[in-house]
Amino acid sequence: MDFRFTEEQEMMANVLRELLGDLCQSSDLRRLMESGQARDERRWSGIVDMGLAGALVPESYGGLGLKPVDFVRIAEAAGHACLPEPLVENAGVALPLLAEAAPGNELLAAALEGAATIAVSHPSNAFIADADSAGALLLEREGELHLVNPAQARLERQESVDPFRRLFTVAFEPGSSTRIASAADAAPMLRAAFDRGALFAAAQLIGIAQRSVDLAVAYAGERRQFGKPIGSYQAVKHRLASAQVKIEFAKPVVHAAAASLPQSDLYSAARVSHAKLAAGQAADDAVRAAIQVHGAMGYSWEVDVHFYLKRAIALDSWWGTKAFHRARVGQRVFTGRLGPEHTFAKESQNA
Amino acid sequence: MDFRFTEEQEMMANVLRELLGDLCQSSDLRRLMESGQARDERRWSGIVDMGLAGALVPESYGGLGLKPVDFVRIAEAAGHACLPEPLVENAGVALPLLAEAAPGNELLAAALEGAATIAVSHPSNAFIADADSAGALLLEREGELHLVNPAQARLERQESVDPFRRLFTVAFEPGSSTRIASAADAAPMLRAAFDRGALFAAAQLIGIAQRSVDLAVAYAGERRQFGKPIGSYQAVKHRLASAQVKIEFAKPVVHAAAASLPQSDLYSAARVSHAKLAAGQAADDAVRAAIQVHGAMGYSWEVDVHFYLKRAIALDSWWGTKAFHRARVGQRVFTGRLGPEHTFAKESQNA
Amino acid sequence: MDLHYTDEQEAFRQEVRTWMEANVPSAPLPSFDLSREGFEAHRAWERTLSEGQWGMVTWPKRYGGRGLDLIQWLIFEEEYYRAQAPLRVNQNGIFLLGPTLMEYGTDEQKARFLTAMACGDEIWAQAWSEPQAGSDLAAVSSSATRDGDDYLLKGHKIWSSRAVYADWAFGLFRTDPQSERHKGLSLIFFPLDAPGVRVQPIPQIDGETGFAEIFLEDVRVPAFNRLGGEGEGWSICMATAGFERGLMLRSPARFQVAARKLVDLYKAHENEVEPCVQAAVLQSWMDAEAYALSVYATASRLEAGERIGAEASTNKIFWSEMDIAMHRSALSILGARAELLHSAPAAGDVGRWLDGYFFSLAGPIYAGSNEIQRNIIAERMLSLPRA
Amino acid sequence: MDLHYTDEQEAFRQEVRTWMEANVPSAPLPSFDLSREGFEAHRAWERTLSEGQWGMVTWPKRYGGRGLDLIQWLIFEEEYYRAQAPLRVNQNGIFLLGPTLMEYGTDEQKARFLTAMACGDEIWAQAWSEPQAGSDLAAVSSSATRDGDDYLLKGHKIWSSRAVYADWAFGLFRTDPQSERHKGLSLIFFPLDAPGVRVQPIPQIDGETGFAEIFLEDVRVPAFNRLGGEGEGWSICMATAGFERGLMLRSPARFQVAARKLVDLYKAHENEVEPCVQAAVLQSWMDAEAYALSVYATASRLEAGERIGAEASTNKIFWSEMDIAMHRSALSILGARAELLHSAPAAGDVGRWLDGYFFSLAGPIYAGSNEIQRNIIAERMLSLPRA
Repeated sequence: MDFRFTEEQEMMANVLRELLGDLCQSSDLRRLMESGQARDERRWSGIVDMGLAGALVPESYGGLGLKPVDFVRIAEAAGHACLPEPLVENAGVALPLLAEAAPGNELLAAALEGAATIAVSHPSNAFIADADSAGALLLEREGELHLVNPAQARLERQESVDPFRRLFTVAFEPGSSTRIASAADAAPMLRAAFDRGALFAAAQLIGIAQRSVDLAVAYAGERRQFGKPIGSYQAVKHRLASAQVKIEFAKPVVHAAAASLPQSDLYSAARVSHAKLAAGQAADDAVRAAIQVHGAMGYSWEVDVHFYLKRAIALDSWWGTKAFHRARVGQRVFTGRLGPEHTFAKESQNA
Repeated sequence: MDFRFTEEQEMMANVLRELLGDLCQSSDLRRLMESGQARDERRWSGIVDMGLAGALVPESYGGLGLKPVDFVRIAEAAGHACLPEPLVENAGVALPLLAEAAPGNELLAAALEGAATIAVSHPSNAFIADADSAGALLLEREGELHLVNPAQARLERQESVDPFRRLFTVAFEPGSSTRIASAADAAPMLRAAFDRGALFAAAQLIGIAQRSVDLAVAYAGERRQFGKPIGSYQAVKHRLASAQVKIEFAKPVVHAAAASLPQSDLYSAARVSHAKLAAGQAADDAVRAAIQVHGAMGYSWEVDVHFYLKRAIALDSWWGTKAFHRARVGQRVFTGRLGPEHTFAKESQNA
Repeated sequence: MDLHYTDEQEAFRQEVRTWMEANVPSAPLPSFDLSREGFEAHRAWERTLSEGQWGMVTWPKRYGGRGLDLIQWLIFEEEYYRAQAPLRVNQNGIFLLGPTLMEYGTDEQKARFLTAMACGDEIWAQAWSEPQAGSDLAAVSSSATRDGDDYLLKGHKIWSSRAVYADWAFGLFRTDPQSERHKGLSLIFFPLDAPGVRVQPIPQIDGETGFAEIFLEDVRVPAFNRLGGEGEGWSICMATAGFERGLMLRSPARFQVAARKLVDLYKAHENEVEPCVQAAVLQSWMDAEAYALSVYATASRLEAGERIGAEASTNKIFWSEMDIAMHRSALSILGARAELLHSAPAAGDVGRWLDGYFFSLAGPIYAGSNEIQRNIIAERMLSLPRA
Repeated sequence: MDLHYTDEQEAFRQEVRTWMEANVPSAPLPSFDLSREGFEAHRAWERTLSEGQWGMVTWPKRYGGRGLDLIQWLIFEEEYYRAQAPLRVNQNGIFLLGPTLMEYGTDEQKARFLTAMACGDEIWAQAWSEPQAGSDLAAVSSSATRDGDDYLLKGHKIWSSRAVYADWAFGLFRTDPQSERHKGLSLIFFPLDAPGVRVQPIPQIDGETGFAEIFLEDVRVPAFNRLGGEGEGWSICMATAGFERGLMLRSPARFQVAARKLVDLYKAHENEVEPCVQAAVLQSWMDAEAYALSVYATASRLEAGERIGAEASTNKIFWSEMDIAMHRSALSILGARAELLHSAPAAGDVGRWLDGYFFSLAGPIYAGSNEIQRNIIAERMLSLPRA
């Protein structure tokens, strides 16, 4: 029992944070948004050069062979920077799914090199993200898994409030040439993909929450009203402290969910759901606190807070609505065993 | 359209407030509690001398013939003083019910003189209050209404956390000698009695809420920490301000519910339910704020706040649980007509 | 207490309803904050209102009103929102400045400004805040220097609603350069097309531009444009803020209509959402009703000669927090579609809930932040000691 | 990150479980705050624990402990609460004073006090607050005047938990009469039966008397009873407060067991309650789990040599607010029976939820009010400017 990240895990997240600190500043985000392009190539190749595209792909297939717990802080960093590129969806969900379903597919190699990204649809999501810039689409249809060339699919853009999210609905002709896994084979893969999706969405929400508090703290230390920095008023202090408390008690849930994900039973699935709910709540509190602390500035386009507000809204129902996740926690609570001795238990231990 | 109380209405409530200001102080409450007695005879006769026992009984039967809107501020004053005596239940619910069901009964005359109180049971309440000190019990059984001599009923005391609430379960033998209204006759009377009960409970909760804020404000102005009165800190100010806002927006609902009660349709019933919910929420916020502002003192027996905390808990499910009242609001919202032009509407106008 | 409308009030309601049904544009007008075209369409609507004598029913007839009381105003507002009539582009004028002018203006000022305001010929922006004076309004530093019969205005205003396209603005200026805080301020009007005025739109969170910065460089206005005495700006401004937060800024009908729409949205998706959402929807309806009842109570007291007090602050807190809660409930019903712009093909009935949510988040900030309102309630209503 | 117990840890859990099953009294003990009898029954339980070497498993063996790490302590606590073993009457000693003594005491002091503390021979009360020094602890005015090898203690302490029946108390005293605020304070122990000590129980909201006032009139204690140097009381006390709020005051198992009971209560009444209650029950379970996970993370860091920081304050806020929410959910399930005392004939399964609710309301007040904790988080963790 050791509830700490390893030095390697911390280091990899730090390297990414530093990279994004350089290449994903407010001005970078705004430039990308104005260009209308899907990604910043310099930033994206920096991420690919770290080997992160294949982070969760087994080493035998050319990836880094990392585990969810190794990737969770990376997803946090992506949230913290409001990263526009599909690092989390591509590396955290799609590539490991492709590697599992079709390890020999040549697209996997291309994706590991960063030459292409894979976009993934899932029954739990109403839309598919970043499909227009993807090299291939991983699509579920009647339980089967298909790998589809975007040119052979009809994509319809569904504009999200998040200026960096490129959502689409997709129509395509499923056939034996596109099918890469039968419904029976695909089911466990899709389940695992869903839990990775929800977990890393939760991790991004932690990053969003912390960045929102960070922005508010910085502003509250500078902005003066009635002769004092507004951060010296209890109303501001207490609201930000409360937001930070929410973050502090969402983080260990997200981290525990990452560590127990490979367990893939009801207990670990419920932990993922708990993580998504707790991180979503933390992000919601934090972005609203940040807007209030910024006053009218928080309602302006000029300040970055609204990027985080919008991303938090978008991720709130992405990879499972609150209703879905609360129901899954309910299933665990009402059918599983409760009490302090079961905090880290597996479902099978209690069967 | 004039949403104000008349001078007479304000005056009667003021007279009661002054009486209770004299005779229902903290020391009076504590003395009564230690004595174990049901009521303070001096205080009770002061109330009876105001004619309040018969406030809602028609003048033709010897009462004051007042309407609910005339009594609502009196019930607020009873809550504000944490009055132990059954003014609200006796005068607000039981006597008008008895007058309606059995206007010629000799007990009514005795009750109007204050020689006896009437305790009332209702299917919505699990218990009957003040039955041991009552001259008669008004009891519902299979829809019928019975008037029972307490000596012929078996009362079992059910101790409430509120030291001034005397709750009982009651068993008795219903018969033609006790029956005063058939089920068909009793139904509308019991419905009206319930709405009066819920309305005046709401009014008491307003009084409880306001008194809690008053106590907290007084303490916060005196108690000093870190060289300043604690009431000068924003954390204290804002919590009490929030509690006061809740009160300010519960009051007009309670008052409107009182004014529209005689309408006795779904719209007026839903307004009563709204009043109960809003006043309960205001009281809950206010008593908890008062405890927090008092610090450790708020947790002590010495300070009066706990009397209000307990009364608020007791009234929370008295004359209908939150679930019941929310369901009734739901019925009005999902079957009635909505929008600003229906604020003061009757159900029949919209049929 | 009499909670029934008189026959006269019922007749008045019918009159408003009939007129609205005949005159409210069938299609929503384009936003008045996004284009000159949208702004002018709203100005045209103000003129239509004014022609029907509906510009501001509480104003005296000589200024284009009908001399009606506040209960009638509430009835008018109810029918206005029921008819889903356009937002009032001249809100700053008719609801904020107008009542203040009525109280503090000279007869000449009233004649000059009120009629043009009521008929939509002159649309007003407010110019309260400055970069260093937001919640702390007494920190304004823009100056008005007397020069003969004129003032020369200099400074930098921000968060001025409607200023991009409006004709006139009113704001606080320091007429005594030696003064500090709330002393030495005057309330002065200036035309937004005067030489030396530069207006810079501020893109807001949803990309719209309802606010602007105003840069003033030796803008010459006659002293006639000063409302009240020199140095009396603060107390007049506080009266205006009372109106703004108090009764007229957010009429209850707005929220009652929103609550009705929320109930409709809930009914359409009842089977998809968590059971808890129902309680939230009912709470929104109850809150909107409570707000309406409270405003009727206040209006009754004002009609009886009382003055508005701390209700101004309690109202501001209540409606702004209710507005957020209402929109959050709507978004939770919309689920995965909540993030879609209403222009997205799959948006379905997402409507304007997301835009409304963003706007609601500004509610606890503008017109005096809710932190300031809570201070006011604590200190003035509860008499808690000042910090 | 490894979230599996080692075989050794699993074996340890089994060992605790076996011992608890054999030794925990089958009937609950009478309250230690209501009678001498209840107090002594709890002292007897402390002795039983101590005989099993379970008094304080993290303490060194020479003081009656087992020298185990914090993860093992958490496992011990989990089994302790799972077994519904009695509350620890000596909590002030073993969880607050003990660790501080271990860090700041001389060998002689440790030998004198720790063993007697661990075995239940000496039960401790705390004596922090004074009438004018609650949240503002630096305002203490009780004095300790040096007189040869002794101190003479004088003053008035309040809200001293356990002081009615305990043997010893520790508190802050002003050893430098010229000093102000947090300077010149020393942490001193005194026997509660010493001449000049008068203890006055304080009836609390539920009629129990867990707190007391202590009046000290020239109470003579040897200078040996001072922990740390003269004038170092404040910094030592802050370390103690860190422990109190941080890790040991409220072990997660307590809330996880409460959450389990809440789930059971909900299941028993599922068909009677509003659907929203389910979400609240699930939230309580999630919060209790989150608190447990967080404490495991903190314990892991502490075992790796880090020191406890602002977690102390975030923990305090989180568990105290969770505790209130949990009890409110229970009361809402109980509905009309929520107001009944558990002695009422119709009480049914109301259990101790109402008592627990009252106690939970004190959570945001004691051990440093939550207002103070939020200040600490804002200033020390977020580096916001001081007022």
